Amino acid sequence: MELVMAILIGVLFTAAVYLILSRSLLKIIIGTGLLSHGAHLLILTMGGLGGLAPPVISEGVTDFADPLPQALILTAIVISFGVTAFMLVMAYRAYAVHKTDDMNQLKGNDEHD
Amino acid sequence: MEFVLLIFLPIVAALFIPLLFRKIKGIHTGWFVLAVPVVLFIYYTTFIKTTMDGGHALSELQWIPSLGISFVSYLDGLSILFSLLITGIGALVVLYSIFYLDKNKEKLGNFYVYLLLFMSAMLGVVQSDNVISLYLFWELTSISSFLLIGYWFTRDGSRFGALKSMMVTVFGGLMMLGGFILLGIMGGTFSIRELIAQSSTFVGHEFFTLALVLILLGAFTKSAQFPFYIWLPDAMEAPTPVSAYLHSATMVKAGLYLVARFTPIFAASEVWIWLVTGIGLLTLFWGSLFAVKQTDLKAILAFSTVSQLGLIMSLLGAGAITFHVDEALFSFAMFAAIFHLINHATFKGSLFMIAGIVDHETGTRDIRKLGGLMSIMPVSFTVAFIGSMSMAGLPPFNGFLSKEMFLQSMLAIRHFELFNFSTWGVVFPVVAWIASVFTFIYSFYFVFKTFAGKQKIGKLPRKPHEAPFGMLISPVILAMLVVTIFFIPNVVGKWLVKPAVMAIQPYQYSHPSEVGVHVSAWHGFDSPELWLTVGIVLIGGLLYLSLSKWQKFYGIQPDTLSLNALYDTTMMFSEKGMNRLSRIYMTGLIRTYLLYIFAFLSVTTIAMLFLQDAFAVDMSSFSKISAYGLINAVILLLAVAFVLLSKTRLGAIISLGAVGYSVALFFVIFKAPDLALTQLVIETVSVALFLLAFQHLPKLSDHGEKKSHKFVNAIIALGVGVTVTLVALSSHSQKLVQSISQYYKDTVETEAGGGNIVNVILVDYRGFDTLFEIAVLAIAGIGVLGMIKLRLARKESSDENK
Amino acid sequence: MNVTVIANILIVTTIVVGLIFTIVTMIGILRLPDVYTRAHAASKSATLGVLSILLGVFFHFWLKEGHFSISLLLGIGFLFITSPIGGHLMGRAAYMSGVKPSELTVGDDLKDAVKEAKEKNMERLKD
Amino acid sequence: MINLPLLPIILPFLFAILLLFFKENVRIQRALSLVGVIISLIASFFLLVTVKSEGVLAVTLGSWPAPFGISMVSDMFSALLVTTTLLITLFVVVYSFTAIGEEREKFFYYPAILFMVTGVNGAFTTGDIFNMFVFFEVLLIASYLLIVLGGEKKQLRESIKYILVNVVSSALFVITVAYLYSVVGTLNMADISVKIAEIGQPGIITVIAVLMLIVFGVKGAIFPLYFWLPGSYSAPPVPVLALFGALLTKVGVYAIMRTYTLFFVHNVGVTHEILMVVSILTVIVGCIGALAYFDLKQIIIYNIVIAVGVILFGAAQMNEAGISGAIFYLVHDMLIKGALFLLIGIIIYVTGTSNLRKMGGLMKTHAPLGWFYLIAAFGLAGIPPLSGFIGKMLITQGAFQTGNVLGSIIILASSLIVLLSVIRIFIYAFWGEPVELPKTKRKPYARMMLPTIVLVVLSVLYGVGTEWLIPYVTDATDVLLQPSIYIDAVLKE
Amino acid sequence: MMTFIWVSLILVVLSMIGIMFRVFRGPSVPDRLIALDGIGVMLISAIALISILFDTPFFIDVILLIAIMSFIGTVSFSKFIERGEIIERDRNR
Amino acid sequence: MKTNDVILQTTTKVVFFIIFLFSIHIFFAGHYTPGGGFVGGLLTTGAIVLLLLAFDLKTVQKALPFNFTIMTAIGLLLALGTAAGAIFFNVPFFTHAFDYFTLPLFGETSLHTAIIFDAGVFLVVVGSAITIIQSIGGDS
Repeated sequence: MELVMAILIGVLFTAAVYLILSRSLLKIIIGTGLLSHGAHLLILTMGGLGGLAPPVISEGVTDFADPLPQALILTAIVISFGVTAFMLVMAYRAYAVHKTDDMNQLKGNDEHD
Repeated sequence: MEFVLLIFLPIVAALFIPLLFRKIKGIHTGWFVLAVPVVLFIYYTTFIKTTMDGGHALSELQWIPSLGISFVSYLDGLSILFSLLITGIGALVVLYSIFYLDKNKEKLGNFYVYLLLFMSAMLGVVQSDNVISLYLFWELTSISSFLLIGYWFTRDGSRFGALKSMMVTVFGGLMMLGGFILLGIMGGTFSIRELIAQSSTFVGHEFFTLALVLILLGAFTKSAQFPFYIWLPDAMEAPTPVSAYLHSATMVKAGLYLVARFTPIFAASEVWIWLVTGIGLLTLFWGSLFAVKQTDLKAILAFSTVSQLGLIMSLLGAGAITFHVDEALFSFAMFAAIFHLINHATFKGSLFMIAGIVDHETGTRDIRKLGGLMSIMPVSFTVAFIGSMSMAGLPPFNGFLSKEMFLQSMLAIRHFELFNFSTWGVVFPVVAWIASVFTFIYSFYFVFKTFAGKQKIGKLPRKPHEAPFGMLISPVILAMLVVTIFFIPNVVGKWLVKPAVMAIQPYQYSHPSEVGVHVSAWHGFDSPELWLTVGIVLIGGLLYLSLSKWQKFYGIQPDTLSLNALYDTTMMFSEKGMNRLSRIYMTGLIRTYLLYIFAFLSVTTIAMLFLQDAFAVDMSSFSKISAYGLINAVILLLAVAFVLLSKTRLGAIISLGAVGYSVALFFVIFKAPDLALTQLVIETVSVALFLLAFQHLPKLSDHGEKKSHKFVNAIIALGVGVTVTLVALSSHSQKLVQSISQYYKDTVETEAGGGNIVNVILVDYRGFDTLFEIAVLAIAGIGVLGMIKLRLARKESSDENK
Repeated sequence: MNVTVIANILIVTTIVVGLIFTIVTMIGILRLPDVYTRAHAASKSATLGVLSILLGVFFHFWLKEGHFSISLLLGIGFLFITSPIGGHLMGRAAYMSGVKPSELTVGDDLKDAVKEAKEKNMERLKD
Repeated sequence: MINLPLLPIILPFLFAILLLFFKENVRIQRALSLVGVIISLIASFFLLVTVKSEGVLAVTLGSWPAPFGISMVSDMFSALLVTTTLLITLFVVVYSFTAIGEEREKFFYYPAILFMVTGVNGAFTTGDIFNMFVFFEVLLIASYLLIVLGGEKKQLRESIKYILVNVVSSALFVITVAYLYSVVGTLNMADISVKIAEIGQPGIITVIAVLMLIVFGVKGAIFPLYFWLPGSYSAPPVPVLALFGALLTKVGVYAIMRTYTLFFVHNVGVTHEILMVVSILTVIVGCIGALAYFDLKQIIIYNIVIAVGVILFGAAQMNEAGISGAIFYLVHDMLIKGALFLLIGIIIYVTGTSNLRKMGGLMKTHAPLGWFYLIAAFGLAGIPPLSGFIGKMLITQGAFQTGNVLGSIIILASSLIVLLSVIRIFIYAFWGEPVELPKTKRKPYARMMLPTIVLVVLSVLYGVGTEWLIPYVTDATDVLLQPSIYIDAVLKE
Repeated sequence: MMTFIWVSLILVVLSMIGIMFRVFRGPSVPDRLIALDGIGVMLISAIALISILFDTPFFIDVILLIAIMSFIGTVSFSKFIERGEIIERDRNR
Repeated sequence: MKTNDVILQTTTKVVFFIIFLFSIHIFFAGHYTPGGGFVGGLLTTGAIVLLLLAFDLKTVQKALPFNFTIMTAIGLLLALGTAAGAIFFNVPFFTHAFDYFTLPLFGETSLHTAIIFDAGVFLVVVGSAITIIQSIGGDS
């Protein structure tokens, strides 16, 4: 299963990076969304997928899934939620001020004069 | 008394100068300043007695003892000689400046602060026994020189010259620091004395030659040697007292001091002798050649200084030969070097002051506008004449003596048999002689074009008259010294020169009196140097008279090919060129920047993966593929494809939501109920947020992105994807250590009092993560509030209108 | 005939019913001609399908594992309330956003109602 | 006081939370944030002294044994950085009273600063790699808030780039931690070090090392990952810029130094060679940038890049001189960058522009500003006895000792470029013919000068008083060079 | 018994994939939405069945959650489609 | 245009409470079964979002008259306070305490300081999520 997941994560990253490199601010934001999904699945995969039961103590269960990656993912999910929300608002404020979501028009001259 | 503190006396005095300048308007601030060098001069003369006996005095002030860095005032013959020059000439220059600079028009406060700063720095350079503090003072001289050159900072020339001198000398200083550090590594100490003591062990060390070259870079830049001399002519923008002090008598000699000081360590090296002698001679030749081209009085003097510094440098190089050959033939080169150093300080100082007087009284320094001032300014003329003739190397002036010795040393080099000198040695006297001819020419050129010939008073901006008495005191004193030294060279030699020579060549002498050099003006008719001098006078005189005929040949050299042009181009390149260069890759587009990052990431990581043999896929460690997992993977893939392909923003959000939900399903499949719950809720709230925000955003569009761009994007994206996958497989296949999570499973009930391990990890084992993760959420919340409510964009006019 | 067998029969029956409805939903969504008819399929038969399956699962946990799951019941109730409303909202949204009904549709009463409302609105804006 | 290492993190955090209650009251905002920073600073000094006397302090939160809970570790290195961070924050906060404007003060400016400091100090102190990620996120999101606060056109434009690059690097951070966890099965940094030593750093760990370099390199602005920095940093107002310039990149540098001395020390020939090459390239591109611009902010910003290169070059040497030089230079750079940014902030306030070509002759009207600028500039260029010298000297010494001659000479030569770039500001802005200045009030100028001057003086003292600092830096170097000290302190039970 | 659940699960998932076709086909956005809503409902069934398969009650909360979330999602999407703005500031204006 | 949302609004009133109760349940269940402060908080957020969808900002503000920024701050204080309580006992930060009690009605229950921490999490999640949604929704 790890093989499948690794390839899947690769696809998620590919799609995310492709979107992030595009010119439309909207696509970029969607790309970051995919990026964080990929990262979260990766943590889970890296912990190993072989666990037989959820990591909750109940009678007669001994083979748990690795709880630590799950805790890490939970933290990461919440953080990326906050950041995505922030970014979303930043994007639409930028659009409101600059009247465009084209990254080529949002380029700075990086103060080259 | 800890006389090391005296190094700082000028700086301490400088602290009071602005106050004195502001409070006491009636008296020229210079009078207060004058006391400092005078006191110091008198104090340092008391050491002559010690050094004459080959002794030295030592005083130490710790700075960073842990790293072996301290301020050490180490007074031996060489240091005392320089200290006396610095304070002596310093006193005269301050005296001169009192009349040169108007107390009402000039910002004397600043001027004297810089000057005193310089004085401290210079004393520090010549007295420091610790290379690091030597470097400290070295840079301080560069800085104070920068400030002094830029004293009239509204003039373009001043700023240009200040920057140029600082760039060149600081560059040299930094390289020198590198050399010092290498010495420190080789010898395990920063003390010059200790380094010298163990210098024999350095030869053959891998850093030896490198250290040598680096230190020489420092010396050459400071002493305006070829090709670094270019800063010196531009430094003439400084007020004349400064030129006289820094740029002829003292600061430029710091490089010579350095070479002299490190001779005992490096003399063993062939490279040292070749570089010091060769570059010195080349500089001598070059400087004298181009001095004749100049039309500005101070520029002539600047080039002549360059040339004379080259002369002394070559002598120092020749003097190092004694390390290899113990023959009397070479023994006086070092003596000649030190002797000429003193002489040069006297005659060049006076000449600079005269140039300043001419400038001050006529309003110009352009030699084409000057002429016939002899009758109007007789005293100035006399001083200028004495100085020039000494510079040209004619009797009865001190320059003659040292020039003779110089020629003698250059002739002697022919007889040196090591390091290929037997083949190339003959070049040295020839070049030296030609350079001396030009020296003769520019000396005459300087004094006679200014003071003899027709008067062109009409062309002068001001009506000339003799300088005031006060301004003449210093040049006259110096001129008198020029003459006096000619008659008592051996007294000077005994008191000052020989102790210095001994300090430079400790491996040869144990007492100054052992330096077996006796200076005399007359060596008999059979001495070759006499005939060389006669030749110089004859050929030089001839060439001087026909000067107008051949001076125009200097025009052949195009301006673009000069070293100055090189510097200008470099500086231009550093502004415009770098700007253009940086524009190429700093596009301001985030896509470009991310392309760099992603490309670097995938290329390096994949390369490392295979170079380090880290790629491994171990199927046995993988859990078996489940059908629902596979189906869900297909669903996820489809959703991702739909995200990529969707043409509408709603479609994109829906499919992003679908991705999120299938991720949640994965969490279900892989037994992570907490994650599934959280992911589901977050996904929904996110979708709501997206919908909320998208009402403010435009329709989805790729803005006509080019196919080629899309292709590049796709390649890079694929690269990142492959990287992530490969590393994931490899690291999962190499689970080399048991995970720590067993502990959580064992203790969650007994010690943490919970059942849901993930939740207990979140609030207990790793609660700290959670505490700050909610902080992130909280900041995001207030951030969004701030972003939406605070809009300064409305207020500002707009920064885009430029 | 012990409890387990009865439970099994109960579970299997409900789940099979649910499955049938689910498959019908799929066919409906794929085959029906326009949004409104598909919405009908999705909201009604799908709800029924899921309710049955959930009931089956509820029985499974209750009767076989002895776990009387309140949240499952709550879920059944919740779905029962909300699913039709969701269908209603989507249908309305579709109509308002201008999706045309299939040509087979016999009558469109809402068209007139909306038109009337719009006219009223325009009048109000005029005042 | 077992929780001492936590105080410099928790106290700013506490005060940041308290400030949220008084959003509209500017006076309380100022007072509380000042008090908060001062108290934290006192705590950090106390921490510094304790670490000096008792060695590495480690506390594992929640009383759990070490690799299982989150450990917070104050060694001398982190204690020094924590103290410097708070010191700079103090000055920036005081400076902000006049410089930032009441609108921003009313919209969470001070809480954001304190949150950011929390994140920075947390990242410096934490002994857990995932916890470091969390602190990175805290400081990043606070910095997002600071960079965009005000919503000016340029701010919005540039902050999108900033946030995007950092989101990408955060994702990379997460996956790198995941890889590491997969291989060594632990998150505690000391434990990771032990485990890596046990398995002898196989190839996969080296790959992860490179990934870590990239992750932290994006934040620390090394070549070729720094490109986002100049544009983004030029957007926010000067006090924010000062804070960013002094602190944020340094966190990345700290993380690289920490991981490259604690984890990846068994294949130095590869990992540190890469680090060294990259750092030299960083210095070079930084130099190009520092020369290419005629904008005050940009010039100093590119000097951040140069400094990062220099520090990492020192760290890559892995010998005593190199590392202690890097530490000296790191602290120096934080102080001097803070001072320089505050100074150019005043220049911009006085002249109303950041374009060098539109300035001139300030020396006639604002002489003290000029002198303090000059001192700071020389300090930046490493002129002795000012603050930058000793670090640069030790770094060069370390590099020579390992035989990296070319690199050392490039580092030395870079000082010249640094000097040229900052002196150019001096020559254009302070020398030359005076230009007409927009009318500004004198009082804010004086109020802004006060913290700036103190900071410059501090940096001078840092250079002159090097001897007093050496015991501290030596301790820090020892911990970095001998991971066992760190490990023993954390895993003592 | 387990086989029965297995088969049911496969059937449910197959239905999901069938509906997925409608999501891609459209043609209108509401079409896709309705199809998605259907998927959401089937997801609930699937997870219910999975809980039996995995023999754990811990996913049951997920079921209710999906129901809630899909409801909120449906409401917000339909409001977005209908009005373009999903949260109004003041309706009575 | 004024729209007729009677059906939605009526159900929402009911559904809101179902969701809210469920979120409370999940919040308290967290320590032993899946759930916890995050999910609980987010669910409550979802409930409030539903209210916002069905009604409008003004109405909801009237119905739930909280300052959500302050709520965030309180949540943070609560969480920090729980963690920092350890400082007064000079044990490492974040040392939780728990014990088992037998309470009437609930049977044996464990009282755990972590629950206070989780309550902080809950408040912060609700506070900041609603702050974000309100700000965006209130933006013109």
